[in-house]
Amino acid sequence: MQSKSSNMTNTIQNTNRLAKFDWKRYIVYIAFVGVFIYFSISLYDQGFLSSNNLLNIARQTAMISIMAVAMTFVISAAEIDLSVGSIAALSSLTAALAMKAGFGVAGGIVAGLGTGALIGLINGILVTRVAIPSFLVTLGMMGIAKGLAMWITNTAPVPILNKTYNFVFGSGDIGPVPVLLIWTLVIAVIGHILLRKTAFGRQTLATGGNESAARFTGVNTAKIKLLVLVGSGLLAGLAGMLYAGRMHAGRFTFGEGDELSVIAAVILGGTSLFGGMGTVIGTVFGSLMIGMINNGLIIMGLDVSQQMVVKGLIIILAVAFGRRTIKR
Amino acid sequence: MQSKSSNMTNTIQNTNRLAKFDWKRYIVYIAFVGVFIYFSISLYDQGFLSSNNLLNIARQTAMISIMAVAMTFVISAAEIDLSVGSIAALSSLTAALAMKAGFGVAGGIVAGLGTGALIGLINGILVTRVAIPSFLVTLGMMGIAKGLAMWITNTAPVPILNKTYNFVFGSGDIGPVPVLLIWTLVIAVIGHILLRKTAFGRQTLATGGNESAARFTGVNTAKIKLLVLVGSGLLAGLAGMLYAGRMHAGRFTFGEGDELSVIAAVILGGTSLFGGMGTVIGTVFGSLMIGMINNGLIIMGLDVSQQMVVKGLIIILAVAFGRRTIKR
Amino acid sequence: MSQISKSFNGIKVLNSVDFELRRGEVHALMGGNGAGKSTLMKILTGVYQGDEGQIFIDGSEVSIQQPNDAKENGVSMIFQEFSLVPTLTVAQNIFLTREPRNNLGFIDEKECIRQTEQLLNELNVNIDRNIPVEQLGVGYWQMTEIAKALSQNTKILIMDEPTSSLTKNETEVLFELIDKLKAKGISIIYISHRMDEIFRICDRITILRDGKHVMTSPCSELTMETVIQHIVGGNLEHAFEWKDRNYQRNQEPVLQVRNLTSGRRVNGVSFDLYRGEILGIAGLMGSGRSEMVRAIFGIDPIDSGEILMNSQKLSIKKPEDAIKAGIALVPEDRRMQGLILDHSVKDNILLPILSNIKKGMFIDDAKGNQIASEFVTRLNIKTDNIFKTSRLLSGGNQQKIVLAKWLANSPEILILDEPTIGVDIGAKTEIIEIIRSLADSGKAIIVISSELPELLALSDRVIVLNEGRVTKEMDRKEIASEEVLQHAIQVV
Amino acid sequence: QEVKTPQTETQTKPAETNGPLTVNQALPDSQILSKGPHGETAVSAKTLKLTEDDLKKIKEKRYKAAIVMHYAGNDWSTAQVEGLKAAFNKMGIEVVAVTDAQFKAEKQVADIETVLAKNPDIIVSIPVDPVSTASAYKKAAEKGVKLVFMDNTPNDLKHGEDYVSVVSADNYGNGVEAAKIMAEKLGGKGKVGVIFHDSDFFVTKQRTDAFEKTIKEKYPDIQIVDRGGIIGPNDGEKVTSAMLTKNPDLKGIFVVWDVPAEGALAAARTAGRNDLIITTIDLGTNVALDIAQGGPIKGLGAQLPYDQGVAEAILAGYSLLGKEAPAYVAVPALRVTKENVFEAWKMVYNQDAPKAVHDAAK
Ligand SMILES: Nc1ncnc2c1ncn2[C@@H]1O[C@H](COP(=O)(O)OP(=O)(O)OP(=O)(O)O)[C@@H](O)[C@H]1O
Ligand SMILES: Nc1ncnc2c1ncn2[C@@H]1O[C@H](COP(=O)(O)OP(=O)(O)OP(=O)(O)O)[C@@H](O)[C@H]1O
Ligand SMILES: [Mg+2]
Ligand SMILES: [Mg+2]
Repeated sequence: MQSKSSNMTNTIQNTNRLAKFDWKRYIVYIAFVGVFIYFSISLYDQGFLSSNNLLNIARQTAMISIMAVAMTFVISAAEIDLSVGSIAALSSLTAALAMKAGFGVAGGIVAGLGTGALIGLINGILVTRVAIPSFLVTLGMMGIAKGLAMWITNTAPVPILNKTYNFVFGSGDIGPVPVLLIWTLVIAVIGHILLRKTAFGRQTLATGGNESAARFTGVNTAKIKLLVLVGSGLLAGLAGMLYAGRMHAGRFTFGEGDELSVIAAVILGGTSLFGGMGTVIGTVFGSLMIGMINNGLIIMGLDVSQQMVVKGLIIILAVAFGRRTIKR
Repeated sequence: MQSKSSNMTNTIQNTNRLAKFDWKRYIVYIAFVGVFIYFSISLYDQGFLSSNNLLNIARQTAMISIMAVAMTFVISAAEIDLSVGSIAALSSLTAALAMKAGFGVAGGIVAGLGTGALIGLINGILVTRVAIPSFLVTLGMMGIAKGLAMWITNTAPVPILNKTYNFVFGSGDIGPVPVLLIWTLVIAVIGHILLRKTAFGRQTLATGGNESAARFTGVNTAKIKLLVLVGSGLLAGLAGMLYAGRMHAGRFTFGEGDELSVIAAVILGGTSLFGGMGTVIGTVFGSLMIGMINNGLIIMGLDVSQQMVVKGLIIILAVAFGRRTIKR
Repeated sequence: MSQISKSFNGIKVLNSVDFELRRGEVHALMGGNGAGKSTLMKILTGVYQGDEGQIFIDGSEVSIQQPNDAKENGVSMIFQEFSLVPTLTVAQNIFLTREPRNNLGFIDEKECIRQTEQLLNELNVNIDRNIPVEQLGVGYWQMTEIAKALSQNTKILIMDEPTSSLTKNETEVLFELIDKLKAKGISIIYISHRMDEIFRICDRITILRDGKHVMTSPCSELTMETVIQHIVGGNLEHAFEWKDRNYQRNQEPVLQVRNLTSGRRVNGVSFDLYRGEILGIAGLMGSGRSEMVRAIFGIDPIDSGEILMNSQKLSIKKPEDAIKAGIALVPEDRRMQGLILDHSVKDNILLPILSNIKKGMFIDDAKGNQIASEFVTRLNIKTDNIFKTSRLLSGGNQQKIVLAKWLANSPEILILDEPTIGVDIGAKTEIIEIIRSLADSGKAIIVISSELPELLALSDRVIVLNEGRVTKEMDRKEIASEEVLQHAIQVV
Repeated sequence: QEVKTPQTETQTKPAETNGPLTVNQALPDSQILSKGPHGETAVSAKTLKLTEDDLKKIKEKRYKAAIVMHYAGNDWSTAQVEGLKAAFNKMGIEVVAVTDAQFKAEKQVADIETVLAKNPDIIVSIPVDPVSTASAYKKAAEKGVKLVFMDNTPNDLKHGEDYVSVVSADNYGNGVEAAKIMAEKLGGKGKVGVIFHDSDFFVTKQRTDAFEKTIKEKYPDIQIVDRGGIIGPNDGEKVTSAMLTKNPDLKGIFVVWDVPAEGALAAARTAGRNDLIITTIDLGTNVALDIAQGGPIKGLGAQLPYDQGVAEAILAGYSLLGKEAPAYVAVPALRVTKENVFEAWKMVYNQDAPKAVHDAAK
């Protein structure tokens, strides 16, 4: 809730305006590099830098990154989606159930993505047609999707035995490269191009920047909002399928609490919580940074409680450090 | 993330503007009454209407309500505080430890409230002086406070044997009235008056409505933001103390996930997530409504999964119903 | 447009209005603040839908339900409240929804910037194209808005007070462009409160009053007096006449500014201000006028130089300090800096004086209502009641709220940055009167205005700013005519 | 701090290994009722042993171990980890990481991957979910890491090939104890409610099954009239309150573990139902306190996490030495009531009960 204010401050304090603005955008990269260097040095002999470990970080953050790419659009359009974690859980199950029922990999894909897109569509319709704040719609949907996920199998996990599925959606490596990394890259590149290079991206930013101005200019803001919410549902569905492929099972707890990590990745990346400004690349780095911190602190051998404290401190200090640099 | 957009929409779709605005403010009351009537009828013979059960609802929602009153100010000022749940946990422990160390009830109060206020102050300083978005500051602080709460006693709970403390801060009844209800009412009344009747409240709304304009008008927006965050920390500390008094112990899991319930209560009550508009009474009803739904659904004997689905549906439908009424 | 009516919440703001526009003409639409001009035009552009009435374009009836319908019919508009997205750059705003594409179908950013450059060159302005527009001043917003409208292929171009934040130079450029468009057969509806402009460029005039059509006739058949008469519905004293006022300039000044430097646009400004004086500040767009007063008011940090009030050095770090010292600033940008648009008229007016209307710890609501109502009446703010959301008021009436805010506070030194943007001629006269009487009561006043007649009518003394420096200081008596001042502004 | 003199006590003292390493031989010899995850019959943990010789051999190799927990925020986990650390310390094995998946299967998989970067020789772990974490454990097994499990094994992993052994508390037995205490205190009749864990979690299911089955089969005059599901430790109060509202004549409530039982206690207090009989499983500080002062919590079946941890460490030692390890080892159930609460505490946590509990008993 603050880009707004810092925009305002910018409007007010005009000195070094440009410099300030640019730094702000790069904070996440500076912080990322800083944290990386720190861990590389301090955990050098503990395997942090081993390619396997680095790939692990990529694997572990893939689902958050993918959902965060879609969330970048949602937040850029000044909406929010709290239901992503629950959608992932439900999709992991519908995909697993479809395959269990004999519909094969294709069936699994249709079921998983379909679940996500459908819920996203319902979110979108409620936000645009019934005009309920997206915070409330998706909060409600978070409970509904989670409840459904618990209901359909009575909280039991559903194993996935299909090797192809498990390979493509989570567990496989192509050469040394995990498929999860490939998924992340593909989604990030598409997201980046969509946001920066297409009319849709531009109009998403316009909708979030000033909805009425965007409407006056002929942007169909309702359509934009609907689309970003469908997109968010769809990618949450994909994330759920990746959880399923990685874990060889669907389960109702997958993605629990992910909404906060996803939003954190987006904000850390430099997207404004008030809409109108967004960056997909920043988002991905935000997500990677969170994943890297999680990984590094475990390797350090800290207790969970210590990990939580240190992780909190790093997030705050990383951003504070970035800000400080500005002022010079 | 939507009052903004709906304001905008208002500017465009002009019909029944004022009527719309007024209705919107009352949605939570309509929904509250509707849900209440529904449960009263359907759960008549299951004790829903028994005074004891109604008082239970008040008891169970007290901590959320109290934190939500403070959060109303935070959100009205266009900031956010994600650390409230963790602060409550930590305060429950510091209060319990202070009493265990022999500082008596007064020591417990100072420790509990002091913990909350101190963390709130740190949040405030980071937001106003270092200019980090409050979302990130309080997200980091959420981890730090939770980690500390786990750390200080190595996740063990700390029993509170002081009868006076337990009576005043949670378990007592004065005549038929639970102290928790009294706490809620006192805080709500103070909050309401502060927001509606004092310069501080007006300036909080102004800060959230347009920070730049507020500054041009001589509002010390940094001070306002600092104060609302300190207030939020302080009341989260109080909530933690109430958890402790109610459970006769401090524990690091208290308040887990409360931040979302608190924000939901505020938004449901009609406060804009984008700042500038807030209502304390609405917030309290939002909180009561959530508590009532939880209670009613458990009495109904639904499974947890079913409860989640139905609760999600009620939140969405309640608001949608309110919106529909408008259009007529 | 025929028999257009429109009500908001049961209050009629347009009452069976007829309006006719001929091909290739410049048609002025005039009327007091809140007369319904903007609303009528918004119906034409699909922002609002009329309750009654029909719209014909080229003889056939059209249905305009939303902005896109208007676009398809070749209607575009420069909105009074601006339709720019603050987080996008100038170029991105200008081409929103119509971005040039490359072969792959992606947005061609380079082409976008190139075309923007061309447009801006045509308009003869130099704006930084790569920063979000929220970081630009109002004048630049207005130029961007104009560029955006011009870049569209239109048959009908509506300009809702396009020059309100522009100085003479930019206005001249715009007029040249209007002439070119006219020659191309494009029809223009021109809304303005500046009389001289209307007579310079318009072919016909339509006047609205209280949502009703009053008259339409060719410009040549009208005089300024008759137009004013129709607008205000009565006679008006000659407003823009300068009155020689008496005040003591041999006393010590209330405010002394010495070598003030702040940011890139204020480079060592010095001047004095005396009790009872109205000091005018003139300059081109971008000359640093606004920045100078922002630094004095504590919004921008002061890099060097000092400010003395009653010979005491002031340390102003934030607006609060300035306000405590008795300085008030009416900012130039009412949307971003002046108003909390989603708050009521009353809440906006009372915001700076909350501490004055306390009863014990609490705000005295009755007193607040009374003060707010008083100013609504005094400044003739057209609103249903004092609880109406400011966003819903007409542009001129919003500006009056900004003024009311600071008049209510009665400071020692009042700084007004473009105080009458968008205010109608009647209200402008009243405001000028109020400013004069404030000065007469011993307050010191600084006025920035791009509207030279107004500046000349008010000021006892004028200083000219150029690139952040004072290049000329003139006593009002030395300024024989507008041209003299205009010349002083332009000569470096 | 006296709640838990943390790891320090046992850890900082360097391994002064006089004598063999076994679990506490004072544990009850009660019959173990639980069956292993694959229906195996239990071997008592008391039979496990590493001789001084064994220990010396292990120490020479300077092995590394990682502990991968499902959740670290309760007394059970803390005590278990302490038992593990203490035993590993005696074996000269360095504990390189302790992770907490916070009940999230996907986090556990990430944790396993991450600790593998440190090349541990042993991983002691409790799977959040046997289905979805299986592949990650499989990966660890393939790397040659010795796996010892607590409570449950991941699907498709085979004893002897993929993992060493699984050690659990006698959860079924504890459920039976809770039922027996309930029945005794009720005098064999009355209406009771059950608060169960509404989640597909092996351990908590076993307990609830045991409680319900024992009541139904052994005590025909006790009726289970209401069941309420919870999904987290903070839900106990709300569900109990609602249950008491609906069933004013309820005499007893079984709560599936101790933390929600504290919520049930608060609810009983609020409703003025100090006569309510609550039984549960696991000996936490606050329930111990209530038992000691004769409150509504009348008794519980306790697990013995500290010794469970020691047993797991010993089994890891077996596999390092190439010794045959039994497929399923269990630590007996421990019945705790007011009468034996202090001794029980000592047995569960390997230290004295906190002062507060002692005070409460006075
Ligand atoms: N959306 C709205 N809801 C309610 N009232 C409105 C709305 N829009 C305009 N009004 C009212 O309609 C009246 C006419 O407004 P309009 O903006 O058309 O005036 P205008 O002639 O453009 O005035 P100005 O010269 O000040 O810009 C005003 O009284 C205004 O308060
Ligand atoms: N060429 C420019 N490109 C971009 N921004 C500019 C440019 N010139 C000025 N600005 C910005 O616009 C804002 C207002 O400055 P502006 O030049 O309008 O002040 P001014 O001298 O008072 O003129 P005016 O009275 O027209 O506002 C400032 O924030 C300034 O930094
Ligand atoms: Mg207008
Ligand atoms: Mg200016």
